Amino acid sequence: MAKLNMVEAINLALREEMERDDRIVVLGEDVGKEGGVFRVTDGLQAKFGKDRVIDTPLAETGIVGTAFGMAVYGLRPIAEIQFEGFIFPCLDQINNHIGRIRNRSRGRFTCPLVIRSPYGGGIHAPEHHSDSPEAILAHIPGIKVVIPSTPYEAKGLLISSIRDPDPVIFFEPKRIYRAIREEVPEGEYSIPLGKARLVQEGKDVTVIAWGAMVREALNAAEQLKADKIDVEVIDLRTISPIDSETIAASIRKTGRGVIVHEAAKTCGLGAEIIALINEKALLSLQAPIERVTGFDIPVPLPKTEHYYLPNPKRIALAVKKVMSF
Amino acid sequence: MAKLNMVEAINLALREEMERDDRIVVLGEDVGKEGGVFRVTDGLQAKFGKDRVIDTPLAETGIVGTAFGMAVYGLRPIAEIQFEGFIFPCLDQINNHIGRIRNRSRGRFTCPLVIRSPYGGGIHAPEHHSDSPEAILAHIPGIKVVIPSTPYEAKGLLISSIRDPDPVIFFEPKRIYRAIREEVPEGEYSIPLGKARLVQEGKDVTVIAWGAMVREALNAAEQLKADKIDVEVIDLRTISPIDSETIAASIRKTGRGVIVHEAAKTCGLGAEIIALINEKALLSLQAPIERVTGFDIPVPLPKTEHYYLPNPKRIALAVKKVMSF
Amino acid sequence: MSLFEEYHPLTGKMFQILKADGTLVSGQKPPISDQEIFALYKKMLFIRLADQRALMLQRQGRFGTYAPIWGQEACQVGSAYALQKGDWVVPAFREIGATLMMGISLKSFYLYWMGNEMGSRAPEGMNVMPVSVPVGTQTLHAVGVAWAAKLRGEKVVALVFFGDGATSKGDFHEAMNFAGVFKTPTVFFCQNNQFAISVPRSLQTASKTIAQKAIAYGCDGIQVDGNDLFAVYLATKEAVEKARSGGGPTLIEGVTYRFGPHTTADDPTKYRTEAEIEPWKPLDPFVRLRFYLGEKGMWDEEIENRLTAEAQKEIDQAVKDAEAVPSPQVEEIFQYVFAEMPHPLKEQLEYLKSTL
Amino acid sequence: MSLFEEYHPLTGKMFQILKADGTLVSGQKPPISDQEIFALYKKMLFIRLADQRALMLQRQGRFGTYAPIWGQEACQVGSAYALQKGDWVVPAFREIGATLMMGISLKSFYLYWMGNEMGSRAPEGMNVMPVSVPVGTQTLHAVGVAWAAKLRGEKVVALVFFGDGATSKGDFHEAMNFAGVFKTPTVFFCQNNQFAISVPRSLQTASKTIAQKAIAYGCDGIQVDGNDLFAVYLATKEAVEKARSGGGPTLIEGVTYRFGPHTTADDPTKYRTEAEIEPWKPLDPFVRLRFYLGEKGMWDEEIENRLTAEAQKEIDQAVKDAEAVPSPQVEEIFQYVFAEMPHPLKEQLEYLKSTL
Ligand SMILES: Cc1ncc(C[n+]2csc(CCOP(=O)(O)OP(=O)(O)O)c2C)c(N)n1
Ligand SMILES: Cc1ncc(C[n+]2csc(CCOP(=O)(O)OP(=O)(O)O)c2C)c(N)n1
Ligand SMILES: [Mg+2]
Ligand SMILES: [Mg+2]
Repeated sequence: MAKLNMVEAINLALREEMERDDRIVVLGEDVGKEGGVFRVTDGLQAKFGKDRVIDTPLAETGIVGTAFGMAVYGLRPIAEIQFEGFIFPCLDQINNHIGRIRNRSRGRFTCPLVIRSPYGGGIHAPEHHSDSPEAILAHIPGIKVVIPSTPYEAKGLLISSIRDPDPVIFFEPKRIYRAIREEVPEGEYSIPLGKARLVQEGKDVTVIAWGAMVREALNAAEQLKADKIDVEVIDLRTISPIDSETIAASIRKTGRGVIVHEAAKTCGLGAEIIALINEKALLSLQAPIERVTGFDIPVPLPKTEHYYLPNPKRIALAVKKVMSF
Repeated sequence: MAKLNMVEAINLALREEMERDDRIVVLGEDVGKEGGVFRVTDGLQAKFGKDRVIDTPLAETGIVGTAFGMAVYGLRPIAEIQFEGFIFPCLDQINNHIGRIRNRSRGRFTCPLVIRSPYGGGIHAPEHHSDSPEAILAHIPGIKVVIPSTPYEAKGLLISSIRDPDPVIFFEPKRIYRAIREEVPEGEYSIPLGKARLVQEGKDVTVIAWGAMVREALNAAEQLKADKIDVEVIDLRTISPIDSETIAASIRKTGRGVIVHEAAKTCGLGAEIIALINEKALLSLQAPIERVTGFDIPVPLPKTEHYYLPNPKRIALAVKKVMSF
Repeated sequence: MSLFEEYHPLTGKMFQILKADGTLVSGQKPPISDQEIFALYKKMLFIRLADQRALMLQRQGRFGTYAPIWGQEACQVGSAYALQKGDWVVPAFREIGATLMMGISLKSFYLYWMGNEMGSRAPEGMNVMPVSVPVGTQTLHAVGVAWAAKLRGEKVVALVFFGDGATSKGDFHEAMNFAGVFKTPTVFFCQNNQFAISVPRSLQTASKTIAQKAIAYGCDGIQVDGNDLFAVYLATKEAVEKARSGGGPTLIEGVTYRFGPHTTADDPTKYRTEAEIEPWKPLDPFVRLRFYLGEKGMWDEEIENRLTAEAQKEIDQAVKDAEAVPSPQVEEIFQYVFAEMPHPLKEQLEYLKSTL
Repeated sequence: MSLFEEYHPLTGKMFQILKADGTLVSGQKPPISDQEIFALYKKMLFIRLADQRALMLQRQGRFGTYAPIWGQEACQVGSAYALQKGDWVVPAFREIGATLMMGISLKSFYLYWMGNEMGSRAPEGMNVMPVSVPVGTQTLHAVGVAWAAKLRGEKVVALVFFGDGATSKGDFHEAMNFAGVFKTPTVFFCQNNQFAISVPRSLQTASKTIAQKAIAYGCDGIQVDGNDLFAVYLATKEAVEKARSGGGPTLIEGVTYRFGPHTTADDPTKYRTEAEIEPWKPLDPFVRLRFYLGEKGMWDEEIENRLTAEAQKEIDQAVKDAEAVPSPQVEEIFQYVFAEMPHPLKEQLEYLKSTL
């Protein structure tokens, strides 16, 4: 079994799925010859041709709006938005059409569309290349939102997203595109949407993270061993719909929780997770849940970005805080 | 003092502020001759002329993108988005520019812009005319979000929004545009942004609402008197930044809370409020906070809309639930 | 010279076959048989009456907010008639004409506008997209549908309706541009009814015609008399055939007039006078067809009365049938959000049922 | 006949004054004096060298991702030179040329691209908007700025830069349309450098020229040789004067070529061959100016070396100055979000400081 990074794992998933299902079409800016600015679609146009791997004009609304039409017609488009910062022009189509068409036609028309986009910070990118808009999308009915945290996870979750009969936003944590290598099997396997992953068992405190933050959480957990704190780490995987049962079960066990995300704090997904814990496990809580997040400010330029991003130190501090409450 | 409804109160605020400050320009679809589809800008073009009350082409990105440029230049534009469902094409400009320009220029350029938009359900409107996207906007850094709940409040809050040196999204609960009449003074008064309003004191449970839901909450509180439940009602007024102190203080007192909003439940503002209570008043909680909200579905067509919207019955049930926990 | 060359937007010519007085433009002839013309007239009449009924029902509180077609019947009937089985219609929100032309029942149409979810489903095989309220957004869908068909090698055309106001939206631009680049078999039909609610065409864009916007995308564009059933039909037919045979998209501007209010919620006296409407009245698409058919002995008051009576009967029945459909159960609004209801939605539905 | 009539986009003519071999198009003459030409040449050289330095610094890890101007110097220098004090420039993200022309210091420019917030502030009086990364979005800002000036009766013009790729965005469309309707004093300068990252101009739009897109908005459009400093300057000057005197917006397409990578993160060998670049090399805007100035005895190798040495010295200093500026303190990223820091932000800043 080959050791792949996340870019390669996603590329493999696309390749295999496109072989399996000729209704799949990849479209986006620079996805063809260029193979995408991160090389995620590398080689796909050469293999599947220009009718299945399509370089579009530079227009994000256009990409998702036409992909919506394709999906309704019966194709299974996979649209790439080059960076999450450019998904905002798509929100109109996503909210007003993509998430509603099944409902608006009583099931006559459906939209089996995947929108892939690199997201998040930590690569010293220019402005508007480091955002984390997952909570905005999680608030929109009728779509699913998925974020993988490792190459293996990425392939499995992408396969499920592609096969899902409904629209899925698939955010790829660009910071760990090439940072982790692990064994990724060729061929068929998929990971169900809507189920969180217990990454590491622990009895003292639950840390909930997704995307690139899972690695930060694991690093913090490692550090915390020195303090004899036994951390349970949950990778949320699917942002919408949330697997509240796995979260609640863990909190019922540990009584303490820390949520980690890169997005701005206010109205980030952390809030929803706390609300779910409030509803399902309040009586188990030994301490307020802590949020380790980005701040309610634009993501700073590269030289100051480190202030913004959650890191193992901040996570460990939060864990200690909930432990000593 | 005249008794005005909310449409008239907002119209009055616009009129007075435009008289006071000739940098104010109103622009949007049908705001001129037509006076807006809800008549909120009625008579303004006749009074201030076509250079200050401007009918634009039908293009929401265009409206807010050009209004941004106007604001940076030194005007104080007030842009109208005809219905909240059409604010989605503006999110790109709002997130990527409007909320960031002060920061991106270290204060050299600023954006004293107000975006007004009728929002929310309950008027049996066609599709896409009943949404409540406030939580999405509250997640975006650098902008404020304000929602009035009565005519008096509307005038005062709008004046503060117009005079605020930063961008403000001002959502007007269309369901109560003409439903409430109250005394609204002519001339100068304003209500500070960022401060919630204690609508009604109570000792047993705190109900937090905004916009049209304040009235529903008050109705529920009235009903609950029969059950000897003394309800405190807080009108949030400013959605972003949230007045967490007023909320926490009330919960510390009552130990119980219900949050009411029309928006979809998941990642709605209710989640953030619960998270803030978790952080600031967890130990005071006698019961999980309840959320009475819209559902994670598109707002239904008129004949089924009543299923979707929070009503006094659902609020009262939630209050009873937290009381009997 | 093709129709689109002859009427290139910068020539300043508007394509017309049947003049307002019912006579033919010299050198032109009707593109369809008299039988067809009569059948389409009958259809237009049915549509106008069904539209009027909707307005009436709304005033009686039996209907939701409704956007009437009044005046634009030729645009929709003429263009939709140029489609073949399997083709798609992507409507905006004023498309009673195109919708009924595609075979959707009046009952179903009414149900939707009465605010009943049960009217939301187009029957299998009828490729009519749901109403698109967010102006202009649907133009992209029509490009996507047509593009998909092209990629599958299926000779299907998508016809999309939108207004003059919609041409100001970025979506229209991106749709036209994609259609141009990928030569998708999309026919863009702009019903230029002179208004976007209160905003007149002249304030919507500084371009002299809507048709000339096609030049920005390397596409054909043509301005047609939108009140002339024949011209609308023929221009659309040429565009549809060109699209089907790989020639790519066309932008058709149908010049017409919205006689009614924008919607039942609108009061047009706020922004236009009776005097402004007056010159448009003789241009009504029905007037010229009555002249034309009258000349052939195929129309007179008596025929009109008979057709009207027949139509009203059918409409009565549709209203009755629609009103007999009960308001949906609560499950109905949760059931179609996803193929399979996720856990949070199940919980929410359970909760809601417990509160009813 | 005005320049814009003579070069109406559908005539198929591209406006040029100085040919690639340094001679003048017959009937044309330089629009500025030889002294000015020499000064602008010097400026262009400085910009090219400062641009190259940025690339070098990036390779050494001393700079962030950077989008080089290489090849587009005439577009930016020629157009910005047509502005007057008080006018605005609204850049995209490749505008080292226009930015420096407006008087922003190289140190400040470098600071920003080094990722240091301290480079974000344009000095008072220099009306240069911050870099706009989201493609096309800034076109609307330029319309708003110009519109505001017009409403205030101030004779100010806004010049906005964007690429061929940007013309596909809805924002461009809405901006052009607003500008057309309200006749805002906006000059739209499209640097058609043949690529949007890897996507060639031919796949970006089916329209033959970018200039002809102006027709959709009832505006003037003109295609100019973007490697010809004289043509760029004169066309922009006419557009600026027209704008200032109430004549409304103009779309200028400068035909040029991006010699470098899209950004320092890009590997152009993935999508274009050396052979494709070859024919563009003699069209480099510097080549023709050297011929032209050489003819006048105002350029030779020695002069070039002297100018280069002077420029490099200035650039050295700017690098040194920029690198001497420390990374900002944590307050810096919270301080400018609002005029007054709201309570939640204060709490967040306190918290963050406690964790450092
Ligand atoms: C994006 C968007 N903005 C605003 C509205 C509100 N609105 C509904 S119809 C309309 C005017 C549409 O004009 P036009 O495109 O000419 O179509 P017509 O109504 O004339 O058929 C407006 C502003 C909307 N539905 N969608
Ligand atoms: C809205 C948006 N989509 C995608 C990108 C990523 N991106 C940056 S530059 C670029 C190409 C721009 O092409 P063009 O407008 O021709 O300008 P050029 O880079 O050639 O100067 C792309 C796709 C972006 N910055 N913004
Ligand atoms: Mg119209
Ligand atoms: Mg380019």
